[in-house]
Amino acid sequence: MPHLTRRRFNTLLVAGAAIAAVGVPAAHASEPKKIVFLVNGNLGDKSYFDLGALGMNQIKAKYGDAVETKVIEMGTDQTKWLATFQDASEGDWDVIVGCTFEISDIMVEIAPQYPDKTYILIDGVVPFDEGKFGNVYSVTFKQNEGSYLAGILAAGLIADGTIPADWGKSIGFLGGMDIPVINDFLVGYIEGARSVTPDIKVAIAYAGSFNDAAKGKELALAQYRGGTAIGFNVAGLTGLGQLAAAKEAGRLALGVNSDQEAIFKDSDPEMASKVASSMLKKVDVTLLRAFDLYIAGTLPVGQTESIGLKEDAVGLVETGNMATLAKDPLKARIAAAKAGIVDGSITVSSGFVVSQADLNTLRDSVRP
Amino acid sequence: MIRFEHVSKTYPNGTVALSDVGFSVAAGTIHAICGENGAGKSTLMKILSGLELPSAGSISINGEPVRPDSPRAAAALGIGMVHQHFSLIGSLTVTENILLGQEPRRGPFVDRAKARARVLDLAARYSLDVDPDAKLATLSVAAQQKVEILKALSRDTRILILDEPTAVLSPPETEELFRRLVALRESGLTILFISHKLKEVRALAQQVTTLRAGRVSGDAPMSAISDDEIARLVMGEAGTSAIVRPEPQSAEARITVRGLTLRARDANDRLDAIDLAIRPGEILGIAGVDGSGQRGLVKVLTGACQPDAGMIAWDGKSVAGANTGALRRRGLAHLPADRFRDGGSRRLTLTENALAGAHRNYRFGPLLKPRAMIETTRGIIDRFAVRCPGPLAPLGALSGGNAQKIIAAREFGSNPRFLIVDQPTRGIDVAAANFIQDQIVALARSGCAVLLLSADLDELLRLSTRIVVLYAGRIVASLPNDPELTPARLGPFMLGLEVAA
Amino acid sequence: MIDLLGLVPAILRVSTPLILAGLGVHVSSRAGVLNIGIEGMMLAGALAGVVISALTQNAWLGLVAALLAGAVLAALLSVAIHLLRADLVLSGIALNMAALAGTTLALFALTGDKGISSSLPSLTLPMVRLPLIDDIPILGPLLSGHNVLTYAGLLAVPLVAILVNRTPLGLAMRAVGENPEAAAATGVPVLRVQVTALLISGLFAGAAGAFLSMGYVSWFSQNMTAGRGFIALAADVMGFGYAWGTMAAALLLGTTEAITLSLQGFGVPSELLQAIPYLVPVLAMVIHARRRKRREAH
Amino acid sequence: MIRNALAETALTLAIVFVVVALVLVPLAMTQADPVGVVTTFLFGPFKSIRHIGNIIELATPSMFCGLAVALILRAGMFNLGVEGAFFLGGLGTVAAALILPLPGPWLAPAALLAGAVIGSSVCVVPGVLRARYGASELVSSLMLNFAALFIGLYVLNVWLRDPAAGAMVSFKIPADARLPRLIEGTRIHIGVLLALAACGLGALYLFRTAGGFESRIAGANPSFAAHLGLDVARIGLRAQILGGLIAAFGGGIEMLGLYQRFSWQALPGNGWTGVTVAILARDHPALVIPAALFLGWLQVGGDLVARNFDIPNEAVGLMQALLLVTVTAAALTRNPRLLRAFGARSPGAAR
Repeated sequence: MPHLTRRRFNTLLVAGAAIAAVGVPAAHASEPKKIVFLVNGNLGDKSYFDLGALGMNQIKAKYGDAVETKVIEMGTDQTKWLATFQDASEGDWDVIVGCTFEISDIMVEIAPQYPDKTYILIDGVVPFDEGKFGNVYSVTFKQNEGSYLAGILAAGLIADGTIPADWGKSIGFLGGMDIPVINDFLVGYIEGARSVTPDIKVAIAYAGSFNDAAKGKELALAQYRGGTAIGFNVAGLTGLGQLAAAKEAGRLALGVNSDQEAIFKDSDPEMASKVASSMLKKVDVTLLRAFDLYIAGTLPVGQTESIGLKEDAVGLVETGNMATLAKDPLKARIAAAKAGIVDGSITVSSGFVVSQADLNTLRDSVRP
Repeated sequence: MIRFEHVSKTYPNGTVALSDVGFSVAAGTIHAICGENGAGKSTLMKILSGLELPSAGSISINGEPVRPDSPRAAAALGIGMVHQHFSLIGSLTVTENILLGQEPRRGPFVDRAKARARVLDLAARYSLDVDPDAKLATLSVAAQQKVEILKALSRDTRILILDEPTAVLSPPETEELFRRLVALRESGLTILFISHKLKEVRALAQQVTTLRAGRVSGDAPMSAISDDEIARLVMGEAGTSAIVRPEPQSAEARITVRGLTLRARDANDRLDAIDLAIRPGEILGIAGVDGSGQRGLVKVLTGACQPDAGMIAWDGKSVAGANTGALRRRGLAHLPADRFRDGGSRRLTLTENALAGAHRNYRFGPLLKPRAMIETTRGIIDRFAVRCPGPLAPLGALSGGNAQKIIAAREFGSNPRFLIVDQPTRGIDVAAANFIQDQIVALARSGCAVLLLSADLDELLRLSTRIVVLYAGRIVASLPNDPELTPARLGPFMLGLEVAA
Repeated sequence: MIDLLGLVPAILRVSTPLILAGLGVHVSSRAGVLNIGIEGMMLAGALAGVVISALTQNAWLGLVAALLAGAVLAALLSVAIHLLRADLVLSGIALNMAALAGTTLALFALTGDKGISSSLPSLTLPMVRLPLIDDIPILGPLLSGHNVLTYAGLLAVPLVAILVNRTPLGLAMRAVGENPEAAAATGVPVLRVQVTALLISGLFAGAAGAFLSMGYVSWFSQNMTAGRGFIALAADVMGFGYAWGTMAAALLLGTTEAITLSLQGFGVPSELLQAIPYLVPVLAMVIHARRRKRREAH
Repeated sequence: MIRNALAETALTLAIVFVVVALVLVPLAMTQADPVGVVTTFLFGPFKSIRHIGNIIELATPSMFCGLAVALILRAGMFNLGVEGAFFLGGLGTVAAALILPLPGPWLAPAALLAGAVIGSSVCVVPGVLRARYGASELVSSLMLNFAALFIGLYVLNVWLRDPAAGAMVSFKIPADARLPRLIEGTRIHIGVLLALAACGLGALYLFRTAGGFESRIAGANPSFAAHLGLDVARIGLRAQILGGLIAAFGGGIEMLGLYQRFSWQALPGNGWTGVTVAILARDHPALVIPAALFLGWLQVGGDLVARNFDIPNEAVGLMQALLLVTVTAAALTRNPRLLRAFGARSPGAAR
């Protein structure tokens, strides 16, 4: 598969450049450090499980024989997760990585039992104030900040006339499920869009599934039919259906987590051309960074880091279609918003803390 | 023409069905094969018709050794079989059933017009009239049998096997069938005829072969053998029981039926203003060609469905709206016509089949008492002389006659006040049939009211106190069973040619 | 609110895989084999279509491969139930497990990715513009311009009805499905009829899968059938043994789904909307069963 | 009889070994330690108390669901609602544990009872529709599973969701309501004893009580049951209610035994496993226990191989599917010649 090989090769090149820039840490110890990533699901989600695995590859690429890496898929049966964490903790792994909120409770149970292990928890937290979790490093993403930029882009493309008026005036949001982490994207997205057009309308749909691309396409088509000019998908493999819908309806889409334009650039250039941009959630970068800190002995264990635009952990793809599609004033506006968020002059609400009632009010207020 | 030589059949589970069977069948004759249930008749015919392969031995036709390994191969040899349990498909039409697997085609499709014409042609050739477009499930049993015979004849058949063909027929239908068979023989067909009924064998066959426990026990031209000899060869020693007509023990009817009407979807089940009275100690016989309303009558009397009009009373009190459970609690017992469909379950054990319904009498607290249940069943097995591996064997392991005994034991053992027996001895051997008939009479003598439905007129005439003839859902005759009453007297009523007041 | 002009194509799109798979279930059911493995067969078809169309750069070869993949899995099911005489339901469940694992493995082996085939330049099956009809206002856009498999699915309904009712094979299938012992005694080759029906079922499943990966979207993704095979099983049961009934049931299911999808964003909680497509068929069945019961009572 | 049963078991085990040899060995040859792969799969699950514990944890819900399916199938019904009942039972139990103001020792039993009643509705509704209108319970239960899922998620989202948690999960289950653990170093909880007891009682019910007997009559031959005057519709409904209660109870046990919060976002799949278990057990409640343990072993062994070697868990999944087919393959397990080779007397002799 020539396309893929090329892409992977590029990834390797990037990783290689990173190594050259940072410099391989001097032969650290004779024993390789062992890191394992326990996936509470299956790979192939094109979202942070895959990005996490990519991060593991980058770690391997960077440290070579100085590390031993492994990715274990635990599947979707939740009762097996704790057992797997326990197994890994009993083994000779030095660093154990888990992600999503669901793993938090498991970390709570496991980490205190194995104080000599280091745990990295992505997108979840443990109650550090209890003082039992000196070996856990937790990191959460401010995806609302990245989504804020996505909202500006979507609303901006309509407002400045880049998008023809006859496409419609509303923007779309396609979520996998009506759950907090998805709504964190939604809240930031709406706020960003409102900062451009205060009375912007947002068509919101939840698919109830993360692997049903056909359903995702159908939902997106319904939105496009209803006058949505550009939609934002946060629904894993279901969400990719939105890209197919954008191609069919001749509208625009926004990707999530990874660069969705790049996913289809080789296999379906026409569809890729409909991806205005993607909001990135750089799990790979974060994981690599955490491991760097771990090797350097400066990983801030025992606390939560919440990282966002400031740490470059989330962001918007600004190359590709975005570079040509967005006009300069819009780009400037996005850059300004980014700066504002980084310096704290703009704060974006979080979907984690809003109550269901407030969320409903918010959703009702933007309904087309 | 057909020669069986040293044919044996042992099933994988070790059961020996046939051993060293050898005899010949002459071309152009009707050859009867007699034997008790489980004697091996059906297995032998299954081997001939390609449904099973022999374990040893050989068959030759016209001197050519043959070994049909499928019904198709048998058909190619000119062998057709009419099964006792028809191999017909209810939702297909008569034409589709007859020509299944050998349909005339037009391109990729069935040529319906040609198929229909072929069936009509076939029917005309053998004088067996059928409606080619009727859906099979809507036909009476006799009509279905015609279809089954036509199907067997449809493939250039030279050898026709009939397995108990008269079990489901009324006397006029039987007579008609016999006329057809004789005509078929005259047209050159060889017919193998399996039957329990000596009278029929006598009337039809030129040669008889008797089987006993998987072996040939006799083989003789009909002219050279007496009925008694055949009976002895078939079952060792057993005579036919004498005529019994139990007397009613009270003038008061136990069961009264007035103006009973049922408008069922199936025309064969419909009832039209039926009046009946059955007294304690009396056996009321119901005669009629199949599909004259017998099934509907049984359904209504057993509470399986409610009548559209009319009333049923027990001891003078109406039981309107009572379902089967309620009637059974009042003392209803019912030996159904289809022993495996309604009478029991092949998968359950003999004990479970024998005590189902009465099982609540074997309780200790919330639990059943399995040991007591098994003991009771052992008693039944002994008393009814049931041949079986043991009380925990599944009912499906038993031959038809033995299974019928278990089911009869259950129904008769409930000390019933009203007993409905529907074809109690159909398809079972003479010894078992006599035993069951004796039990029915004994129950009547003990004061039970009995309703007997049977296609076997001999049985009706031997057991019944009175006989009621049904035709098209109506009572056309109600006759005391005196010596003048004969099948010939009943025939016209059954065919609806005559109506008595 | 809901524009009907947009809804009709949506209904057809949502219903197409259900009609195709439903017909597949229908054919095998008529021959007495409940094809629980339809979901797995669809998945295999979806993957095979993508892979072969990418390799050959010919969408039609991809479709053929999808049909064959469905049939190959059907053959495997037949080996399990006929040759090994394993339990029918369990074999179906096992086939679905195996297909999910197998397609993921195959995808990984081919692309290095477990989730999606986006690195394969696979093709899609064409939309068909019906000449003449296309030019009619309103009706044109409704009836014309659908995926070739949508038309194939609709066209297959009478063909299947004819197959089942008018051909020797169909007659044999019905006989075997209703009473295998009687059919065998008549000389109908029961095994061959069931295997043939199952293979046809597999072909339909493969087509349904191909519609998902080469019609709906242009890629294969893990477990992309998302339970449509089970819905197709339901459609067949709701069709009461008729090809037309199966189609009607599939359209009912598809219509409910399409309408609830369009209703999203009107303030009804999404979970409740998602429940509706599963409640409507139950309701429809109850109404039908009640009417039938009442009719039979008379 | 016992001799034949032993031969059957031995033959089944032999089939398992042969399939493992045929599939796993070639896979293992790609690894540095092929012997390790095979022994890990076969014996790894028994090497530590924790992994034995894992088998039992997995088998516990399978026993409840398998028992529920077995009781329903025995009554001649085909209800797939066990999956939804298990899900809703778990949700209902958690909801009750969160809402009921009961003192410690009463909380778990009360919550389980409430969960069982709520969850059983997924089986009961199709049962009622079947009994009253003759609507196919296969289809309605299949559909209602998904309806129950989404309605359950709605309830979770609106009433039970912990806003402090960053995902759609319920509030934490009160410590009082959680089931006590039995063996140190494992998560085996009291639920397994309840599951074993339920299977035992299920066998007792089916084979030693009047109700169970009537249920088997109706399942074996409905016309026969009608002939006896039994109310087939009511018997079927009774089985659906019983099966629904057991499955939903199992869902509650699973929640209170292994989870801290309700966090299922999709149907957990235990009901489907229950169908598999029931078929493996030939619908016999007592055999549900070994069948569930067998599946648990298959899972844990497969997980261990996937985790410790470079073999994708999908490959293991393929082998598990093959095992499921072959251990129910009558052509193998009922083959008289093979059975005799494993010491069975000819079945004919048993007569």
